[in-house]
Amino acid sequence: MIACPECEASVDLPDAPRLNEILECGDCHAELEVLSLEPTLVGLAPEVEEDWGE
Amino acid sequence: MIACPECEASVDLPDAPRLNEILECGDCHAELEVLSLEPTLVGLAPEVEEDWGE
Amino acid sequence: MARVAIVGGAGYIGGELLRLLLGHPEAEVAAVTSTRLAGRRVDGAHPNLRGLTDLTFVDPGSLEEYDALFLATPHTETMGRMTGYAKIATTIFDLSADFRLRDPEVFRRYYGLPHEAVDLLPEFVLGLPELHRDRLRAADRVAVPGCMATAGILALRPAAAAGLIEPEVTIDARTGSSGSGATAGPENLHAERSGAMRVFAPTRHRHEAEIGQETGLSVRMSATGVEAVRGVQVLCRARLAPGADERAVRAAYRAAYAAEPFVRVVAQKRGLYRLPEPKILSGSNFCDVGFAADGERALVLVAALDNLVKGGAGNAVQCMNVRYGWPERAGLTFAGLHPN
Amino acid sequence: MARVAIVGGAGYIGGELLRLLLGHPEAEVAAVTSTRLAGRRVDGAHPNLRGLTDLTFVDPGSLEEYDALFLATPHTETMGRMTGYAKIATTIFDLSADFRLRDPEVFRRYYGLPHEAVDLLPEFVLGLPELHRDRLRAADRVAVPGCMATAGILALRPAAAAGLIEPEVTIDARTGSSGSGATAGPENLHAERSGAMRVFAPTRHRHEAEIGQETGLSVRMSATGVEAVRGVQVLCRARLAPGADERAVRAAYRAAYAAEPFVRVVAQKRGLYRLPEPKILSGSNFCDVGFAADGERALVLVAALDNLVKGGAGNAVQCMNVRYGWPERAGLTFAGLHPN
Amino acid sequence: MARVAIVGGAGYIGGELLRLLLGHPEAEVAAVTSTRLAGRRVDGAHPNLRGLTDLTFVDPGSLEEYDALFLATPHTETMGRMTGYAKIATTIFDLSADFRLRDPEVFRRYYGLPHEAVDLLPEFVLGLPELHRDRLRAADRVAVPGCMATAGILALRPAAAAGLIEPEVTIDARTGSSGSGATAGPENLHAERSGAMRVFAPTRHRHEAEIGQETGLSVRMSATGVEAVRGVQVLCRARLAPGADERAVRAAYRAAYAAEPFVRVVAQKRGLYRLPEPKILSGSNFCDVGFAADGERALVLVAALDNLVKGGAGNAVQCMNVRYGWPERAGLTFAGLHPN
Amino acid sequence: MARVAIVGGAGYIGGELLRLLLGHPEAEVAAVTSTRLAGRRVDGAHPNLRGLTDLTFVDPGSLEEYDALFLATPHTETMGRMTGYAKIATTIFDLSADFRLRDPEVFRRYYGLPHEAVDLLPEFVLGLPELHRDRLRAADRVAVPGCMATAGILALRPAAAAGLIEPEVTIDARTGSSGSGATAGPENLHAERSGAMRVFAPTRHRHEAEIGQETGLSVRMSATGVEAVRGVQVLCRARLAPGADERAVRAAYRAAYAAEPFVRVVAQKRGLYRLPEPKILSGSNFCDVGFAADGERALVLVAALDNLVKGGAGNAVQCMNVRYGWPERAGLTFAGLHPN
Ligand SMILES: NC(=O)c1ccc[n+]([C@@H]2O[C@H](COP(=O)([O-])OP(=O)(O)OC[C@H]3O[C@@H](n4cnc5c(N)ncnc54)[C@H](OP(=O)(O)O)[C@@H]3O)[C@@H](O)[C@H]2O)c1
Ligand SMILES: NC(=O)c1ccc[n+]([C@@H]2O[C@H](COP(=O)([O-])OP(=O)(O)OC[C@H]3O[C@@H](n4cnc5c(N)ncnc54)[C@H](OP(=O)(O)O)[C@@H]3O)[C@@H](O)[C@H]2O)c1
Ligand SMILES: NC(=O)c1ccc[n+]([C@@H]2O[C@H](COP(=O)([O-])OP(=O)(O)OC[C@H]3O[C@@H](n4cnc5c(N)ncnc54)[C@H](OP(=O)(O)O)[C@@H]3O)[C@@H](O)[C@H]2O)c1
Ligand SMILES: NC(=O)c1ccc[n+]([C@@H]2O[C@H](COP(=O)([O-])OP(=O)(O)OC[C@H]3O[C@@H](n4cnc5c(N)ncnc54)[C@H](OP(=O)(O)O)[C@@H]3O)[C@@H](O)[C@H]2O)c1
Ligand SMILES: [Zn+2]
Ligand SMILES: [Zn+2]
Repeated sequence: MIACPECEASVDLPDAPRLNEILECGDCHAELEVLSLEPTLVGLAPEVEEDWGE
Repeated sequence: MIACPECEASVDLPDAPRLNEILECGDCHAELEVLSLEPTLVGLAPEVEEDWGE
Repeated sequence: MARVAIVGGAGYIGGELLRLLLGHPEAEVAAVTSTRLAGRRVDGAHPNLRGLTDLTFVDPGSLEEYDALFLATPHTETMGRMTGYAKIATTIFDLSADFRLRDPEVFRRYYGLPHEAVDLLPEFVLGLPELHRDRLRAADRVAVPGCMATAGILALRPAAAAGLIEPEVTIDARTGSSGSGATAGPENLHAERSGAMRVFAPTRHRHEAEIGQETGLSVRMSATGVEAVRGVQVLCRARLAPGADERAVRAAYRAAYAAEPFVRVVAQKRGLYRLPEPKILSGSNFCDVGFAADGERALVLVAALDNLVKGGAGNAVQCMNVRYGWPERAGLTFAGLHPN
Repeated sequence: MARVAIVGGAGYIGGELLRLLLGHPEAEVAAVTSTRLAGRRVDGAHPNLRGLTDLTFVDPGSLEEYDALFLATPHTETMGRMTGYAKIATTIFDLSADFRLRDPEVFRRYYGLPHEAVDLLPEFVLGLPELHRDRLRAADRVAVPGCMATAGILALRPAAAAGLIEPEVTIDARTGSSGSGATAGPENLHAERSGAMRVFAPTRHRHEAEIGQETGLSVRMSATGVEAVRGVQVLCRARLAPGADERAVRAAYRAAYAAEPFVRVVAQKRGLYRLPEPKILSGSNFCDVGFAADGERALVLVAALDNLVKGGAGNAVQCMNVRYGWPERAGLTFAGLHPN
Repeated sequence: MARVAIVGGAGYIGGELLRLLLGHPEAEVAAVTSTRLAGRRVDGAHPNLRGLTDLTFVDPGSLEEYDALFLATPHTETMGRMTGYAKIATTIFDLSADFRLRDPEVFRRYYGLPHEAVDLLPEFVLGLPELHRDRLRAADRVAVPGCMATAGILALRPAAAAGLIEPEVTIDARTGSSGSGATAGPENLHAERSGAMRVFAPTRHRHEAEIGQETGLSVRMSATGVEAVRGVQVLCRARLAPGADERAVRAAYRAAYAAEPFVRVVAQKRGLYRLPEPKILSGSNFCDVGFAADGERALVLVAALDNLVKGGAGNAVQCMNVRYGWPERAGLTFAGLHPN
Repeated sequence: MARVAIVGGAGYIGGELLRLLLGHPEAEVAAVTSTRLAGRRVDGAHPNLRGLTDLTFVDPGSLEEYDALFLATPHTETMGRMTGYAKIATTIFDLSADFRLRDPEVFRRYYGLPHEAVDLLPEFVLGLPELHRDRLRAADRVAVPGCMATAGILALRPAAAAGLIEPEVTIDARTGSSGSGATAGPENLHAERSGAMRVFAPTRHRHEAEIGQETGLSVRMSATGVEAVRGVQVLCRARLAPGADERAVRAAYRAAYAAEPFVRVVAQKRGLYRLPEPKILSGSNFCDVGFAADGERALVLVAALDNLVKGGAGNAVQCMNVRYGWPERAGLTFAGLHPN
C-alpha cells in the first residue's frame, strides 16, 4: 500500500514491484511510476495531453 | 373474445362494448371499431398515413 | 432579371428556394407567401437568411403577377389551384407531386384520391434536365420530381436506357427528417426521430411510380428514415442483362453524365467515400451516382443527393436556368462540405 | 409487495417509471393513467415494453386506491389536485416541480403564478436520498427534484457543506431533448432540434432555485439544449475558499459519497472519460460527480446523469426503496452502456 | 457458480460480456485479458463499469483454468489458438467468425484465407438458441453467429422453414459504428463517420454465408453504415410462394417465436414503431422481427437488434444459460429504453 | 489574380481553404501540400471537391514561389519554418497558434515549450478584420486566431471596449469534432465521440490567452466537446458595470458590428433561434453574437461560428480579401443552411 501522490488514495503495490513499473491509481486513474524500491516510492508518470478543439 | 380482422389474433372485448367504440389488437395494433352489438362485429378503423419523406 | 414568387415559403422547400433565389444573379424574389406568418419577416422562419434579406411573408391571396412562380405547397394542394396560378405567372415550377405522373389512374392509386386537373396534365414537363433538357427550354409548366424519385431515376436510367439491366428492380431508400417538412407531426419529435431506422414505407413507396414512369422499369421501393436532417440515398438492386458487366455499366454512366453539371459518377475502389453518400452533399445541387457488381450478374446502384436541393429547390432552380437560357450552374455553385 | 399507480403514464417520465417499476421486485403496477390514450395498450406509447406487459392506460378519473402514487404530470398540474390524490394513496411521489420549493414566494417568482396549496408545502420532503435519507424513511409526501437540479445539488453540496467554496456559483447546464417531454412543440421537431446548441435559458433557469435552497449557495444558471435524447450535464464554476485546494475537494467528495449507491466520483487524470458524461449513463441511476481546479482558486465541478432516471423516475424509485425499507438498489441495477 | 474468463476483454464485445457477466447471478468473472492494457483496471477501458468491479486486465499468456471461456478476439485470430484454449476451459464460446461456417471452402471464399483448424469445425454448434437450443444444452464448443447474420437468420428462417417464400432473397443491412470494434481505423473518425450512409459492402457481405447456411436460402447482402453507435437492422426482400400471404406469414412467425424469450414479432398497422428498429433495443437482448407484404407477392421482412448484445455478447450469455441449464433470461433482463 | 499555395492541404483546415479558394474569383490555387498523400488527387482526401478540380498534392519540399501562402499545419510546426516560408511567398497567413500571442512567455505557459522565433513575433498582425482591418490592409504576416478565440473575442470585445462589463469573465466553449483535425486519435473514434459531452479542458483552455490579449479582460475558459462535426459556441459570463444594462449592450453591439460583413447580432426575444447557434452556420463565414442580461447585473454573451470557416479558413480568406483590397465577401457568400 502506498499513497497516490496525486490524490492521496491508497494504491495496492504488486507483490514484487519493479523499478519504473507503471501502476494506476484506482481513484483518480493517475499513472504512477515506481521510482525507487527500498523504500518503494512512486511519482506521477508524464501525462499525455489530448489536443481537442483548436 | 373476437378475432382481429387484420391478423386474426384474438382480441378481448370490454364487458359492455359500445357502438363505434375503438378497440386495439394487441398483436398487430390495428384499431378496430365496434360496428354492431348483437352479434358484436368489429371492422378496421380508418388508418392515418404518416407522410414521411417526400 | 426575372421577377419570381414562392408559394409556401415558410416550409423547408420554400426556405431553400429563398436561399437559392436570393443568391441567384438573374432572379429577383418579388413575393413569398405564408398564410400562417403573413406580415412576419422571412428570416424569422429561416434564420440562416438573417442579414441577407428584409422580405416579409405575404398572404397567398395577395399575390400579383410574376415571371415565374414556384409552388412549394403540400401535394394535392396545387392541382385544384393551378388554373388560378396560371393567371398570375408565365412559368410555373410545381414542386409538389400533383403533376409529375402522366397517368391520372396511377396518381389515384398512389395518392388515394382522384386527380382534380386531368386536362392540365399534358401541359407539364417533368423537371429533370438530365432527361428532358430540350423540352424544358420551352416549358412553362414544370413538375419537379420527388427527392427519392430524382435519386432513383438518375441511378437507374442510364442502365435501363442502355439495356444493361433486366426490368425488375428493387429500391431501398433512406431519408433524413427534413423530407417530412416543417409542419411534421409527433413522429418527427426529436426524441422519437433521433437515431431512428424507421421503415415507414416497407412496400409501395409513392416515388416508385415516378421512377417507373421515367425509366420504364418495374420498381418496388421501400423507404427508411435514418438519422440525418438533409439527405436521401437510394440503394437499387438489378440483375445485369446477359453479357453486361460492371465495366459496361461504368462506360454507360460515364457517357450519360459526362456533360451533366450536377451528376457525378462515384464508384471508387479505394477511399472512404467510394459510393455516393449524402452527408457531403448538404446544400449542394449534386446528385452522385455509383454502382458495384458482384460478378454473378447482381448489380447494386447507389445515388445520393440533398433532398431540399437536387431533390427539390435546387433542381427547380436548375430547371429555371434551362428555361431562361441562363448558365445552368447559376445560383447553384455551392460544392458541399467535408467533413460535415 | 406494494400496489402502485402512475399518473401521466403516457409521458416520458411516466414511461420510465413503468419500465423501472415493472422490473421492480417489490412493486406491482396496478394502474397507469392517460387521458388521451385511455383504453390503449401501454406498449403502444412505450414500444420498449413490448412483451413485458399487457397493461392498458386508464383515465385518471377511474383511479382507485393504492399504496403509492407516482405523479408524472406537468408542473402546476399537481398542486391543485394534491388533496384528491391524498385520498387514494398513502404515499405520494410527485415528480413535478410543484412541491420542491419550500418558499411559495420563490415558487411564484420562478413559475409565474401563485402556489395553490401553500398549506401542503410543509408536508413534503425533497426526494434526494443523498441529502434527506433519514427523513425519507418516513415520508409520505415526496417532491422529487428536477433533473438539472439533482445534478447541480450533487455537484455542489459537499463543497458547500465543507466550506470549501465561496457562496457565489454559476452553472452551465446542457440537456437532451427528452427533458421537454413527449408533448413538446415545434421547437423539438427533429430537423430543428438535431445538432442544436440552443441556449434556451441564458439566465435564471428555474432549477437555480432548487439548487440554491439545497446548497445554501447563490446560483446563476443557464441551460443549453445539445444533441442527445437523454442526458444532463452541469458545469459549475466556483471560487475556492482561502486555503482550499483540489486535494481537499477530492477528500470531501470521497467522504460524502463513499457509501452512496448511486453517486460516483469521477475526476481522473487520464483516459477519455475523465469527468462525468451522460452518454454512458443512459438508463442507469448513477449521478457521476467530478471536479478540477486551476491552481488559482478557480474550481470547476461537473455532474452528469440521465434526466429520466436519476434525474426523475429512477430517483423516485430510489426514494420509494428508502421509504419502504427495501434495498436501495432494488429495481435500479442497470449499469449503463459503453460504447453508446 | 461458474468461473469464466474473457479473452479480448478490452474490445467492445469484451466489454459487453463483462457488463453482462458481472451482473449475472450464476457466473463469476475470474479473468479478463488484454495485451495492451495488462495490469490496468478494466473500468479504464469500460467507464460504465466504474464502481461495479475492481478487476484489472491480465495478459492472455497468464490465463489459468476456467469453466467457460469467451473469445472476443478478431476473426482469424481464434482458429489457430483453439487447441490451446481447449486445454484451459471446458466450454468455449467463440464470438469470432472462425467456427461459424461448416464448410471450410465457404470460409475461404468469404474470409480470403484457408481455415487453419478444419478438423475442429464439426465440434462446434452454432450459438443460436432459437434454432439449435437442444444441441446447445450439451455443447462445449459454441460458435456465436455474427450480428447481421443473427438478424438475417431470425428474420428469414420461419418463412423459409414454412415454405412461404421463394429461395432467392436480398438483404439490405444497416449498422452502427460499434460493429467495427474499439480498434477501428480512420474510417471511423467521428468527423467522417458521423451522419454517414456508407455502403461499405455493396455486394457479398460476409454474413450472407451464415444466413444462407442456416436458412437454406440463396442470399445477396449489402451493408451500409448509418448514424448510430449500437444497432443493426436488416431489410430483407423475398417473393411469397404461390398461395402465401401476409396473414400466413404472421401465423408462422407468431408460432415460431411464441415461446422465445428474446424474439418479438413487431408488425403493427399503427404507431410510430410499426416495424423493428434498433434504437429502442440498445443494451437489450431482444431481436425484433416483422414483415409487410404488398399484395402482389413481394414480401419485406425486417429485423433489428443491438449488435453487441443479441448480435454478440448477450447471445453468447443466452447460450451459456442454455448450456448450463440456467433460466434463459438470467443476466439478460434489461428491456431497452424509450425514448433513446 | 493571386497565385496561392496551401501547406497542410490534406487536413480539415487545408481542405476548407481549398474549397473556398477554388471558388474565389481572384485567387488561383497553384499548389497544395501533403507529405503523406503527395502525388494523390486532392479530391481523394476531400470528396466534396470531386468534379471541381484535378489538383494533386505535392510534397512540402517541392514548393516554389507564390503570392500568398496559407499554413494549415499543427501548432509548433510553423514557428521553426517561418523563415523558410518567408522566402517563397510575399504574404503568409498562418492558421496555427504559433504567432497569435504577442508575449512569448504567455506562449510558453499555454503551449508548454519556448517560442522558437521570438524575433518574428512583432511582424505578425492578428487576422481578425473586425479588430485590425486597417493594419491588415498592409500586413504580410497574418496570424489567424483560433476558432474558439475568434468566437470569444467577437462576443466580448464591444462590451469590454465600451466599459460595459467588469474585467473578470468566464467562458464555456462547446465544439464539434472537426476541431481535432483529420489526424485525431482514438478519442475521436465515432463510438466514443458520438453524443459526447466531454469536458476535455475544465480549466485553462489555451484560447483564453488570445481572448485576454485582444479584449483586455481576465478570462477563465473551459471547453466541452459536444455532438457536432462543425461548430463552436461560446457562452460567456460577465458582470455588468454599474449603470450598464441590456439596452446599452445592444446599442454597443449594434454599433460595433453595423458595418461588419460577417458578424450578425442575434439576440431575439422570440423564435427558435434567439441566440447564436452553429448548426445554421456550417459552411458560412458568419459569426453570430448575442447576449441576455438577468436584471441583476449578470450578463451572458453567446457567439457561434463554423470552426473551419470563420474560425479558420474563411477568416483567413477574409483577411486575404482585406490585404489585397478585394471585396471583403469575395469567395465567402455561402449563407448557411436551415434546416441542417
Ligand atoms: N421536403 C422535401 O424534402 C421535399 C423534396 C421535394 C419536394 N417536396 C415537396 O415540396 C412541397 C413542400 O414540401 P415541404 O417539405 O417544404 O413542406 P412544408 O415544410 O410542410 O411546407 C409547406 C408549406 O406550404 C404552405 N401551404 C400549405 N397549404 C397551402 C396552400 N393551400 N396554399 C398556399 N400555401 C400552402 C404552408 O405554409 P403556410 O401555412 O404558412 O401557408 C407550409 O409552410 C411538398 O409538395 C413536398 O411534397 C418536398
Ligand atoms: N422529462 C424529464 O426529463 C423530467 C425529469 C424530471 C422531472 N420531470 C417532470 O416530470 C413531469 C412529467 O414530465 P414528462 O417529461 O414526462 O412530460 P410529458 O412527456 O409531457 O408527460 C406528461 C403527461 O402528463 C399527462 N397529463 C397532463 N396533464 C395532466 C393532468 N392534469 N392529469 C393527469 N395527467 C396529465 C399527459 O398525458 P395524457 O394527456 O395522456 O393524460 C402527459 O403524457 C413534469 O412535471 C416534469 O417537469 C421531467
Ligand atoms: N462489434 C460487434 O458488433 C461484434 C458483434 C458480433 C461479433 N463480433 C466479433 O467479436 C470479436 C471482437 O469484436 P470487437 O468488435 O469487440 O473487436 P475489438 O473492439 O477490436 O476488440 C478485439 C480485442 O481483441 C484483442 N485481441 C486481438 N488479437 C488478439 C489475440 N490474438 N489474442 C488475444 N486477444 C486479442 C484486442 O485487445 P488487446 O490488444 O488489448 O489484447 C482487442 O481489444 C470479433 O471477432 C468480431 O467479429 C463483433
Ligand atoms: N480544425 C479546426 O477547427 C481549426 C480551426 C482553426 C485553426 N486550426 C489550426 O489549423 C491547423 C491545422 O488544423 P487541422 O485541424 O486542419 O489539422 P489536421 O487536419 O490534422 O491537418 C494538419 C495537416 O498538416 C500537415 N502537416 C503536419 N506537419 C506538417 C509539417 N511539418 N509540414 C507540412 N505539413 C505538415 C499534415 O498533412 P501531411 O501529413 O499529409 O503532410 C496534416 O494534414 C492547426 O494549427 C490548427 O490549430 C484548426
Ligand atoms: Zn490517485
Ligand atoms: Zn390484429
